[in-house]
Amino acid sequence: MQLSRDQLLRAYRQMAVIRMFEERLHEEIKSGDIAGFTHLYCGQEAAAVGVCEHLANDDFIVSTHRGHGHCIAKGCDVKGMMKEIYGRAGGLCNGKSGSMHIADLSVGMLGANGIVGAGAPQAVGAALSAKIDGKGKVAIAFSGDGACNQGTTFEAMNMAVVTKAPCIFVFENNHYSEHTGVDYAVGTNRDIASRAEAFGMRVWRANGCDFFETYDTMAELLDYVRAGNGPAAIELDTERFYGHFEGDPQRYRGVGELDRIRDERDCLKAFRARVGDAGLIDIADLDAIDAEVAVLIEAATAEAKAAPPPDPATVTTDVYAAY
Amino acid sequence: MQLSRDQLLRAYRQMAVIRMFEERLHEEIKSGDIAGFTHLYCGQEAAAVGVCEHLANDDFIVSTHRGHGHCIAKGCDVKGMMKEIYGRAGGLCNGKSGSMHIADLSVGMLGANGIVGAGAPQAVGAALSAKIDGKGKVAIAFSGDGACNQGTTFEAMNMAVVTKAPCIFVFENNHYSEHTGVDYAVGTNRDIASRAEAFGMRVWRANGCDFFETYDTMAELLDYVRAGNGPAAIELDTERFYGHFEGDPQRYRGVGELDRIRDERDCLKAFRARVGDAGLIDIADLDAIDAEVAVLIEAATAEAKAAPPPDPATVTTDVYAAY
Amino acid sequence: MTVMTIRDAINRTIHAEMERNPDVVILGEDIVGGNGTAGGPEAIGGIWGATGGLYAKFGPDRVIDTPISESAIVGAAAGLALAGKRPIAELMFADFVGVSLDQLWNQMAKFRYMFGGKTNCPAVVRLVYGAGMNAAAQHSQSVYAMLTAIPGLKVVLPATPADAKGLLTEALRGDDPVMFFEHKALFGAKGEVPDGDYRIPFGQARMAREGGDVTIVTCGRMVSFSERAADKLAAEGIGCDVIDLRTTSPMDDEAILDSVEATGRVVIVDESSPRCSLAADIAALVASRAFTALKAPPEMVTAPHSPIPFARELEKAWLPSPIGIEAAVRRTLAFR
Amino acid sequence: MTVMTIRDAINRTIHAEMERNPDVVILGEDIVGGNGTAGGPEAIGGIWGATGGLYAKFGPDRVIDTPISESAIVGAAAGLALAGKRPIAELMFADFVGVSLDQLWNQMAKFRYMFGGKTNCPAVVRLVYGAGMNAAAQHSQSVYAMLTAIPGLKVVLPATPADAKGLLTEALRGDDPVMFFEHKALFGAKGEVPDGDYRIPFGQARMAREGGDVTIVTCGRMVSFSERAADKLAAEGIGCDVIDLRTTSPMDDEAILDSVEATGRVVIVDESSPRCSLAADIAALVASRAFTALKAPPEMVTAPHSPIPFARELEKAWLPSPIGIEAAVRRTLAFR
Ligand SMILES: Cc1ncc(C[n+]2csc(CCOP(=O)(O)OP(=O)(O)O)c2C)c(N)n1
Ligand SMILES: Cc1ncc(C[n+]2csc(CCOP(=O)(O)OP(=O)(O)O)c2C)c(N)n1
Ligand SMILES: [Mg+2]
Ligand SMILES: [Mg+2]
Repeated sequence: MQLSRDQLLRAYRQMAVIRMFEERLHEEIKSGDIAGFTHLYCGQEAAAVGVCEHLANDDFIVSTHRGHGHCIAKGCDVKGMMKEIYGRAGGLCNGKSGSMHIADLSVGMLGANGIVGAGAPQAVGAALSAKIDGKGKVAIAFSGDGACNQGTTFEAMNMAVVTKAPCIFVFENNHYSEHTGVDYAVGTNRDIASRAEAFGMRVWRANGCDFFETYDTMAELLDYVRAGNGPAAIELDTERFYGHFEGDPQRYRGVGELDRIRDERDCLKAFRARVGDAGLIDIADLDAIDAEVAVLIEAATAEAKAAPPPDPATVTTDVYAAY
Repeated sequence: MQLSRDQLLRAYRQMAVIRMFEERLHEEIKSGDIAGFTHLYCGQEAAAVGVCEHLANDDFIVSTHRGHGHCIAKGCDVKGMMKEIYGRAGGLCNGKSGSMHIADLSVGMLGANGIVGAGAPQAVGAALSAKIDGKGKVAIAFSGDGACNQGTTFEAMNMAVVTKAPCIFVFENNHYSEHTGVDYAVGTNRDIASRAEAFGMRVWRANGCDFFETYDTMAELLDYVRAGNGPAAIELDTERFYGHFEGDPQRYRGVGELDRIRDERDCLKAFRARVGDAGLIDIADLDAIDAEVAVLIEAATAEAKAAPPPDPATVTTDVYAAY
Repeated sequence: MTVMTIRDAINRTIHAEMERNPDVVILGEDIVGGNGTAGGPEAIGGIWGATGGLYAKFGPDRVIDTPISESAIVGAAAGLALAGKRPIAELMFADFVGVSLDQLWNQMAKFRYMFGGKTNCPAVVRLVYGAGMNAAAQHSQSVYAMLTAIPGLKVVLPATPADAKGLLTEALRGDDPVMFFEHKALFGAKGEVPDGDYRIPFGQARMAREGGDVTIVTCGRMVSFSERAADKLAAEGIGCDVIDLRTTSPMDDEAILDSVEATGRVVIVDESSPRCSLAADIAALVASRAFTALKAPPEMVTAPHSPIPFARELEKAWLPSPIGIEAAVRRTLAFR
Repeated sequence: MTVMTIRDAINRTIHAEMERNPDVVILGEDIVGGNGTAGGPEAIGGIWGATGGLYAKFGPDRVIDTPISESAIVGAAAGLALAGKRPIAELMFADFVGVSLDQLWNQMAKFRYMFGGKTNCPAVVRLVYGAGMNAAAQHSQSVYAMLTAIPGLKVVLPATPADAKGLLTEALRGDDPVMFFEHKALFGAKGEVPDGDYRIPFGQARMAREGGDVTIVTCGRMVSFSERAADKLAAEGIGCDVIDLRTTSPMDDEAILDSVEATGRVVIVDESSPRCSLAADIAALVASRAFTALKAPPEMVTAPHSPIPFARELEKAWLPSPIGIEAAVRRTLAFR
């Protein structure tokens, strides 16, 4: 599928924003300024962006504990996110969510989630809403290879098939759930897609470190789902560049594994090489994007650090719309 | 697989006990003497007996809301069960369980269950215990076609595969969960076995209204599991002769459906025809069993009716072993 | 006014709200019935009959039969609500909160708060609860204390057909997740129901009896048990205020405190085991906020700390009874 | 006596009990870590380190890493217990009760009762709970009230390393299902632990401070908060009894009532929202059974009726504080 120059630049920029946002967090967390659990998405950018570049504002996504990338890809404000992760006033969720619960319904981002597997049934619900509206909209449930073992994920897949909901299960297989390998935890010899297929939906597979493959496969999948054929699933083979959460010593990695994946499976490097080799885009234009994004991330970080904490009195606001 | 004459007579008797126990309940319930929800197993006898005739006391089974058949097949005392269902003192569970929660750990029957799908993870646990003990024992999880959509059932299947537990998932597909057809509720075009297979275990299928086919298939399956190959699943195609629970008007049935299944898919009729045709057993011997069982059921019913209610003071006993 | 059962009040309210607002949708197990069978969709409205006729009128997009997957049912309701609909999810038995708690507790209840107040989750979950039908340990429980404890949820327990209509309408027009408890032994209870549009604001208790000597605070099926005790005592000249809470979150603290300020004596009746219960919650409220008014210790009439047994005689012994309530009233009056 | 952290006390107790009794097995997510990876099984004992070394010593049959499937984890523990083993199941966060409640509430807790007293279910579920680490709304909750309410379960909350050992040993030798709560902010707390075999019977509170003017009842991490308040007040001559409940089911009612009979004033400190909470449960107990002794209304120091927020300043505002406890003590003393 041929993307326009603008589309290519936009996709690259989205991935670059995620990458730099996360790399910066990785640095900043060392200072101790950022509280709580932070799960970095770094390495999986092509997945979030390869999926979300196909979506409009009124398509829905539901995310996971490793949600920054999905948020950014779906259009959440990066500065608001940074403030939120810093737990500051003016954060996207007013300091109440932190890294793990960011949402912005105005861009169709229905929420990251601290409970593994909780999002999938919610995506089915959002998809049922889209089905009622009848405008060809879809809902995406991002899940990990670990989340695919949670009962809710299975129930959601079956329910989507039964109700013919335009729901898409995107399994980002980064080979680990916390410290445990996918070869151990997913009974079916590692192939998550075939397990989804057994629920009666069509499935696709793609290299989730390759933006173009992900994007093209999603195009095909989305045509199928938007046409009213019910749900579908895709398994994306991807990598996380950091630990499960910040602080993880990653002893479970093989020797040289991190170097290898940074080297061979970096979606940004691959993107640059591909568009450069094909003469689609001048590398200098990508460098310009990098520079622009670096400025954005620097500003987001500086603004977050400078922002005041939330007013402690707000601890009891926002519980109910009315009580 | 050739069964001995004694084995054949025993299997027939087990099925006849279940059948007459249930037919009698169906009559007695009309009187209003039996409280609560009662789900009759009638029609599925060959499934419970075809499975349990292979089991020893220290093999485990875990059952469902439709549990009478499994209980009897695994060796629970029929008189104790009848008293229990009548809610009388001396009931197998002292009047506390009723129809839906009968258990007898002394015969490896770990419990019927009112929560659809709850038993499967428990069977995995019992199987893990058997695995530790290393004596080739197994645990069976009976589930319905409706229960196979519950998150716990999926989780249990995956966990059994991951932990190589000698757990056997027996799916009794009687085509309905309550009023809903399996073609609607099980997304994957009705085949439950293939869904189990996708979790990475070996599966079998059999006509659950045919004792011999069920028994023989289970023999093969059990050889496989007892040999240490991990879990397995079997889908049994079967029929329930009564409503979901007593009182169900069964409007969802097709015209003549109940007559047809009574006619064509009655496991007891089929058994009689088969052993008769093959000249294995004199039909008069089966009639004698019927007569003997009728006496047993009559006695069980009479004793249950005559038994006193439980002492109301026992409402607060048995909550803890010690408190 | 029209006389009808609670079942019918619920059924008609759902019909009316679905007609009024195309965003209202309903999902659950067998709420249609007959899907995927030779008999075809029955639209009898499941085992409780409360959703009868909906499918015939509103069709499969808005009246959704689901597989046996309670987490997915409640989760889908949460997602529908986030996406702008007003879902009603049915849990055939409230005991199935056990297999769907996360979606109620950690999801629906917390969205608005976690997302910084920028979203609403207007989902109504109907839960069929309560003992009295010998449905034993896993099909008889009153789960309202567990859900009342959860910030972000509202908890509603109608005791009359009129309240069923007024409170369900309110639930479906509000913007917060509402746990709507329907007592299985009350579906057939009859009463007058106002015609036309009828809403009852949450957090307004109903004075079911006025007496003035003792305050009885209760909800759900225990309202009628308390009324029976109160009527018996009234014949002897002992007057009881019977407060039907209607909603336990928000709860009408003022109604309770006002009455106790006047009577100085309170009996709390709760169809539940005692620990960390609604009864304890109300006793704590009264003890801390009407301390000086209290002339006797708060009396709690609850079930014992045990699961719910099957046999008729045992379940009866488990349940609070009008006689037990009466005795508690006499105890509190006797206290000097 | 040996000085160690709660983490180590738990770890060593599990080691000791697994050595002592081959029926003790343990399962949970990442309790080994590294399974199915190039690095191989790590035996570092998961993200809390509490199960470190077990895998290396007892192997894969008895130290079982599971997929992310909490219902199956707790359900398998239930099945192991029915089959004669003594399982320990770990819930990495107590909040995951949301996805496993049925197996705790409707299964484990009820087996013995439903089956007429003819079976035991000796399973221990370890739940890592509590706020203070900015883990936000779904990873910080104190779930003990919900489980204390459930007949059939025992609920244990050690506040010191010695109690962690004594109570966990007791849990693993008993015949009932035990919910063993470990506060994530207490894993590193140090204290003296008795050597050798050491059991603490359930239902025996610990008097953490003796004072005599006011009774403070609390548990878990709030014990140290209460001690801080008590120490500060003691310097001013105000003496507080600080009662560390240790177990909330069974609960040492007598210890609470004895102290309140003497002081007439009670402050209950509970790391939880207030509705249907343990605080309410204890206030109700005191109001109904020490009514005449009470000189002031029971004071409840709890978190507000809201989910737990992320930001440091917000979480701090959510949590009960030593200052809040001190203020409550002064309030109850000022009451006339
Ligand atoms: C219900 C639940 N169980 C366990 C956890 C703890 N936990 C958080 S992330 C995680 C691993 C998830 O693995 P995967 O789905 O592969 O996502 P990834 O971390 O690789 O993005 C676990 C076990 C949780 N948050 N929720
Ligand atoms: C968790 C849960 N959800 C729903 C129910 C209500 N219910 C009881 S039996 C049943 C249908 C079960 O169907 P299936 O598994 O096919 O078993 P069958 O009744 O056919 O034996 C339902 C929905 C329940 N008891 N538990
Ligand atoms: Mg992963
Ligand atoms: Mg069925």
